[in-house]
Amino acid sequence: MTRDNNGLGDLFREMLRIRIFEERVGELFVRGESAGSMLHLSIGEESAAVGVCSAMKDGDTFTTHHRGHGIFLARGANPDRMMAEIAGKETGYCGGKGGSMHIADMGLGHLGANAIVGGGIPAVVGAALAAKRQGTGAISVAFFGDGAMQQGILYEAMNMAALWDLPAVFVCINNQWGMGTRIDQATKSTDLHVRAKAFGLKAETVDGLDVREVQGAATRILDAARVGRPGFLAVDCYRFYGHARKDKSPYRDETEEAEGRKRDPVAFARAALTESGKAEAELADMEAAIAAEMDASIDYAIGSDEPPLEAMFRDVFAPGEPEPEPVAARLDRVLARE
Amino acid sequence: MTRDNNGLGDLFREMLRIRIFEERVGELFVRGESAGSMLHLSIGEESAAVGVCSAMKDGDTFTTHHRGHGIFLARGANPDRMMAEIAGKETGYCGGKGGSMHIADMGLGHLGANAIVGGGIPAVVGAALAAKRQGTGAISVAFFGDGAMQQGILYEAMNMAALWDLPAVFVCINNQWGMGTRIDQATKSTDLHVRAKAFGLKAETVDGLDVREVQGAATRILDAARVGRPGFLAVDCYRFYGHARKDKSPYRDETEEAEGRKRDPVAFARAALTESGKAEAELADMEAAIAAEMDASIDYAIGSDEPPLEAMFRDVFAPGEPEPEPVAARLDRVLARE
Amino acid sequence: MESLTYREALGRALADAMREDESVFVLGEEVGRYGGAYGVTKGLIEEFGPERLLDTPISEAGIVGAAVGAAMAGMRPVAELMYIDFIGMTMDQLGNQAAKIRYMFGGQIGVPMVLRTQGGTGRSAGAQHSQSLEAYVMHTPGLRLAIPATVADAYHLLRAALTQPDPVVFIEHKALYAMKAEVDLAAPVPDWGQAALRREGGDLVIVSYSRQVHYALEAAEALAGEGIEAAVVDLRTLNPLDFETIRPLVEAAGRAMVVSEGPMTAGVAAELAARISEECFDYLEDPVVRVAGEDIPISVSTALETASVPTPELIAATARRLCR
Amino acid sequence: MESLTYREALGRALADAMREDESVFVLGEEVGRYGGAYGVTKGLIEEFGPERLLDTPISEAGIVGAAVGAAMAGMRPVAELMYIDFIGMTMDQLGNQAAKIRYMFGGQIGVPMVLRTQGGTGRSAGAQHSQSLEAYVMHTPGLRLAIPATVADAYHLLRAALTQPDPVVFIEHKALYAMKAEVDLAAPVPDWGQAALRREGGDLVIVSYSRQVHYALEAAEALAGEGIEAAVVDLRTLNPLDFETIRPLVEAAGRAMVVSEGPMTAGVAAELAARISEECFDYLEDPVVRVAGEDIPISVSTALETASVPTPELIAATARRLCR
Ligand SMILES: Cc1ncc(C[n+]2csc(CCOP(=O)(O)OP(=O)(O)O)c2C)c(N)n1
Ligand SMILES: Cc1ncc(C[n+]2csc(CCOP(=O)(O)OP(=O)(O)O)c2C)c(N)n1
Ligand SMILES: [Mg+2]
Ligand SMILES: [Mg+2]
Repeated sequence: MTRDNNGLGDLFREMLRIRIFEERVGELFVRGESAGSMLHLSIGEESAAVGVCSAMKDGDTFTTHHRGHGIFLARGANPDRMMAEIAGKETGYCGGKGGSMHIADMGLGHLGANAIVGGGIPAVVGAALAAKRQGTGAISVAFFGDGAMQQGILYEAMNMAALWDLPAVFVCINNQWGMGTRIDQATKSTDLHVRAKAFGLKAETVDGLDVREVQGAATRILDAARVGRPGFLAVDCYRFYGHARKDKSPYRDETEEAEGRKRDPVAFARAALTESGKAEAELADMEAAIAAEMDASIDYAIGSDEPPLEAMFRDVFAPGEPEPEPVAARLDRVLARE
Repeated sequence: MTRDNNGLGDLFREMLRIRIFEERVGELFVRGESAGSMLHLSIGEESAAVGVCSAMKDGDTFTTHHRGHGIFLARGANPDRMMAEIAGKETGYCGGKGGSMHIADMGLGHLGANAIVGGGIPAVVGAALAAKRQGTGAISVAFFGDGAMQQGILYEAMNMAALWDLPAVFVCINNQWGMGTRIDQATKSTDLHVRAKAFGLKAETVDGLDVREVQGAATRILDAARVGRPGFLAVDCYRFYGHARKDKSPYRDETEEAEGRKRDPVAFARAALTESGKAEAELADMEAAIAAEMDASIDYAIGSDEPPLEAMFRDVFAPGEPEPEPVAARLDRVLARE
Repeated sequence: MESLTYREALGRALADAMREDESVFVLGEEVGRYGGAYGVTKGLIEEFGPERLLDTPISEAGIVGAAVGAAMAGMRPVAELMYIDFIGMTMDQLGNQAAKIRYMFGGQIGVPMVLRTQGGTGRSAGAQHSQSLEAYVMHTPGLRLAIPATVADAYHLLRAALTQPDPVVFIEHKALYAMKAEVDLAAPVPDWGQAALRREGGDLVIVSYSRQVHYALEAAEALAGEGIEAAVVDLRTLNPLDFETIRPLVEAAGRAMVVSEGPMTAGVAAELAARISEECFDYLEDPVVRVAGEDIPISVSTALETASVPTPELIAATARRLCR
Repeated sequence: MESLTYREALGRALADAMREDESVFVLGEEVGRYGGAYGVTKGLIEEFGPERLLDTPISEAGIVGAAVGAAMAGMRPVAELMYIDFIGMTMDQLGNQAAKIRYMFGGQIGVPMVLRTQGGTGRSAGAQHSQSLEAYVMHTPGLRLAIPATVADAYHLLRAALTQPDPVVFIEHKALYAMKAEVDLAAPVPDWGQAALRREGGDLVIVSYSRQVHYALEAAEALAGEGIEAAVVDLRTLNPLDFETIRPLVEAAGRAMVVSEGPMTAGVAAELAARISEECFDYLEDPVVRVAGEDIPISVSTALETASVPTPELIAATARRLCR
């Protein structure tokens, strides 16, 4: 994957990869091959992932939330290993132990997705502190949803980042909903960046419809963070489908949903490309190529093995360290008396 | 004690009672009669306690922090029972179980002091919710220090109060220090009320030098809360002495401390009274009467008994409910085998 | 007799309690419009309205703290923690506030709140959504702890919890919500704090709670075919703990096994094993055996998840070796 | 040989580690300018500066979370939690993040952080500043747990903790800070994870840790005068737990007592008693006895506080009855 992000074409391709990957995740579930049903698709939020990630650099680190597939893809993840992890397979990024909500890859700076709303936020304070001390020039970015704006830990983390002038950025992907709760049912202060400003961060809200706008805002915020001015960016978008794979969003108004889905960053970018003269055939080719890549990831996942049972006691502690004793081993000893 | 708070004379008397009570708490410690040394004196903060409490009404509830003696006194506490509690005696407000940091009295609406910085804050959300549902017209007020501005729970609580239009008020007594940390060493955003505003609260900062100013601001904020607009008030003041009884604040600059102590709300009110014609003799009489009252509280505390050992297993659960089994009782049974 | 699921029984208990007591209300994430992440409160908002089915922001510590304040101010809040895995954010409000207020304040006031939550494995939900953390609660003085295994108890224990003067943590099991049973909600039930003997048997006493009761019963069935008769005790509440039901059974059988889904080390199984070992020492022919969750995080991989906690097969196999 | 207090030994360990390893730094409330609420880090900021003695806001969850991130990014943070009583605010970051990251991420990375804190009674500090909450930590898979009883261990265990690849919770006891001893910091020390036999004795084995080791030794002295010889084991770390030191002693003596300041129910004492009871069953002449903290909050009243946890007298009296 080229990481040339200047042109809209590249941004579009990245968004499309996410869109199609997520569709395939849905398919994996339907085929009964996912590990569980806690699959949170980021369809509708592609511009947040791609726009922000396009302003990140090699060496930067980040944490994500439960709806983080797209962000990780935008940072260069391998779809095969992602899909395998989502299926709970040995070949996945975490050997099948983590799954959709706990994907991570140190090589790409992904310090981990998190199933705790807000749980991954303060780690970027520490990572940014480390980057600053080590003089790496890297920043650390926390991605989370609008629901996490109501978790206290966010304010502790933003306050520390501001206090210590850290290269840290907090990105809220405001898809308007947290499960069945609309943002205005969760807070009176829906102008989210105002809160971050009150803590001393450089803060903006950007409309996620046009990925170039997101890229622009992200570049402003991330560049400032790189020189020690921590930031916050809210990206307005819409959660196209249910909260998790099984949810049909019965609590949402149909017109609202229809309107929301019109705010499609992928379609918007596609239209802009077409308008600027990009040939339909070229776009169709791109789509076909991505579809093939993502189809292959499903095959890869399905064709991979479950982790072996011996893996169960590994990784609780570092290799070579005393491991927890399996219950069976204890029982063997206790029951060995004649 | 009259609860006529219109005149400065009354406000002054309340402040003086706190000042002298706190001095006596220090004396209790020096005489080796306090339960432990975790005694946090509110000298210098009297206008916050008295100014805000003068805007409260019967039936209102409140929680305080570890430095809450003054607030409780201003709400009508009995100094004898307070001092006895601080000494860990049976006649104290909590029978000697709570102590200085866990004093409470349901009769006066005191839902409890707290030794956890920020720990008592969210209870006012629940109490305000109850008041609203029950239609009592009461408000609930959380008092805390500037250090608690960095605890995430505050933001969760303020957000809920705003969301549900609760009769809740958050009062930050900003004495500039949290132990050895000056407010600007704890946060970049020292303009504290701005944060509350960002969460949708009616918010102000007031200088605590003149208790009448505090009373005015508190009245605005509390009155708004009473009709469903939750609020926040920061009262700027100065912690005259060490963090706890043993701390001599070696980390503070001497000039800063000298300047800080000049911002004395008790002296300021006294001067204003004198200026407005109050006779020195009258003030001296008042002081003497209060000193006698507070001296008596020490005698009361010292003359009271330690709680009996039988009290130990009481109050873990409600009377009549199954109690925790004492270790000794268990041992008796286990060791009874011949 | 009615045919109800565990989920429905819980919802019914909440509804009945709310009908009888104006002060009862539910608060938590998605409890209202959504009807609860596991559907327990589905439909309740229609009857009771959004004030008594109060949807909250995602602020776990704040929710528990608000419940504490509401309880002190005369309400009977039922706070919902969507997953017990989130208890880590609430432990200060739960363990330092709710649990200690009556004591610290010298008995002036209690905190009659219920914290409903659910735990356990079974949905490939991964390390942060599959835990059994009841031991944290059991270890905290001042908290009651109810943990229903049956549909009838889903109803009755929750009703009873809503009459307690002190904070009750009420832990459901995510794998039991769809379990259906014929129940007579009006039939006499064991008192609050009393265990239920789910199966008699003189060779071995299996002490358990929550989903593992069913696994133990399944194991006991299998064992019965082999001539081993195991009694199965369902504790129902871990605080209070009904040791008086356990004692005579163990004294008679001379053998006991404790079964818990929570991690073994310093968990509920440890407490139960220690207690039986010390109190029934002279009657024990064999050591009290602990069958419990592994001391590891739970994987999302279904294979590893299943192997991380006790199964009916492990219980039966262990019993066989013990009684051989 | 040097004469050091427990407090000084801890500070020395931090300083020596910081000198040897650039990645080590301390963060927490009042650790820098103030020198630590209990004075452990006093003077360190002069040598290492405010970046390596990082004073933080009062944000316990954030502090632990920041330490997690710093550890993942190649630092060796020593986060200080001023009182273990505040662990309730950090349990998500500690138990769901620090403890599970290596596992959830399939072994890609560890979280080599140390969380230093202190617990226990002894200062009339009341219910929220006097607890012994080590059981929460011991029950959480993925966390190591060190809990020094002696001045030498204050130094050596902290040094060892700072070489661990995984998160270590390091619990000091507030009543031990002023304890002074002659120590040879260069002398050979037991390995990490190995218990220390502090006293030999063939009649009874007392297994303990932290301050209660001293109480047990005091009791053992008194008992020796009466002809009862009690061995005293200081566990030093609760994870890993060194059962191999305990086993032969209990097999030889036939009697064991476990002593812990934490609340009895579902606590560390339960784990130890259950473990000894199951593993040494055939050698036990008497039940394993638990002497532990009461299942109640701690009062500020000195009389009630003292009576809420084991004393040397209670240990001795229990031993007498056990060995009679
Ligand atoms: C601490 C915590 N509380 C609650 C949940 C359950 N939960 C998972 S996602 C979610 C909604 C999150 O909304 P938002 O942050 O807006 O993210 P989105 O799902 O919209 O991407 C909730 C309540 C959780 N996983 N963790
Ligand atoms: C959760 C928690 N963290 C830390 C402490 C230790 N501590 C007690 S008071 C205090 C400073 C509080 O400062 P502030 O809130 O400004 O109140 P002040 O003491 O100035 O009145 C600290 C750090 C505590 N008691 N609780
Ligand atoms: Mg959302
Ligand atoms: Mg302060």
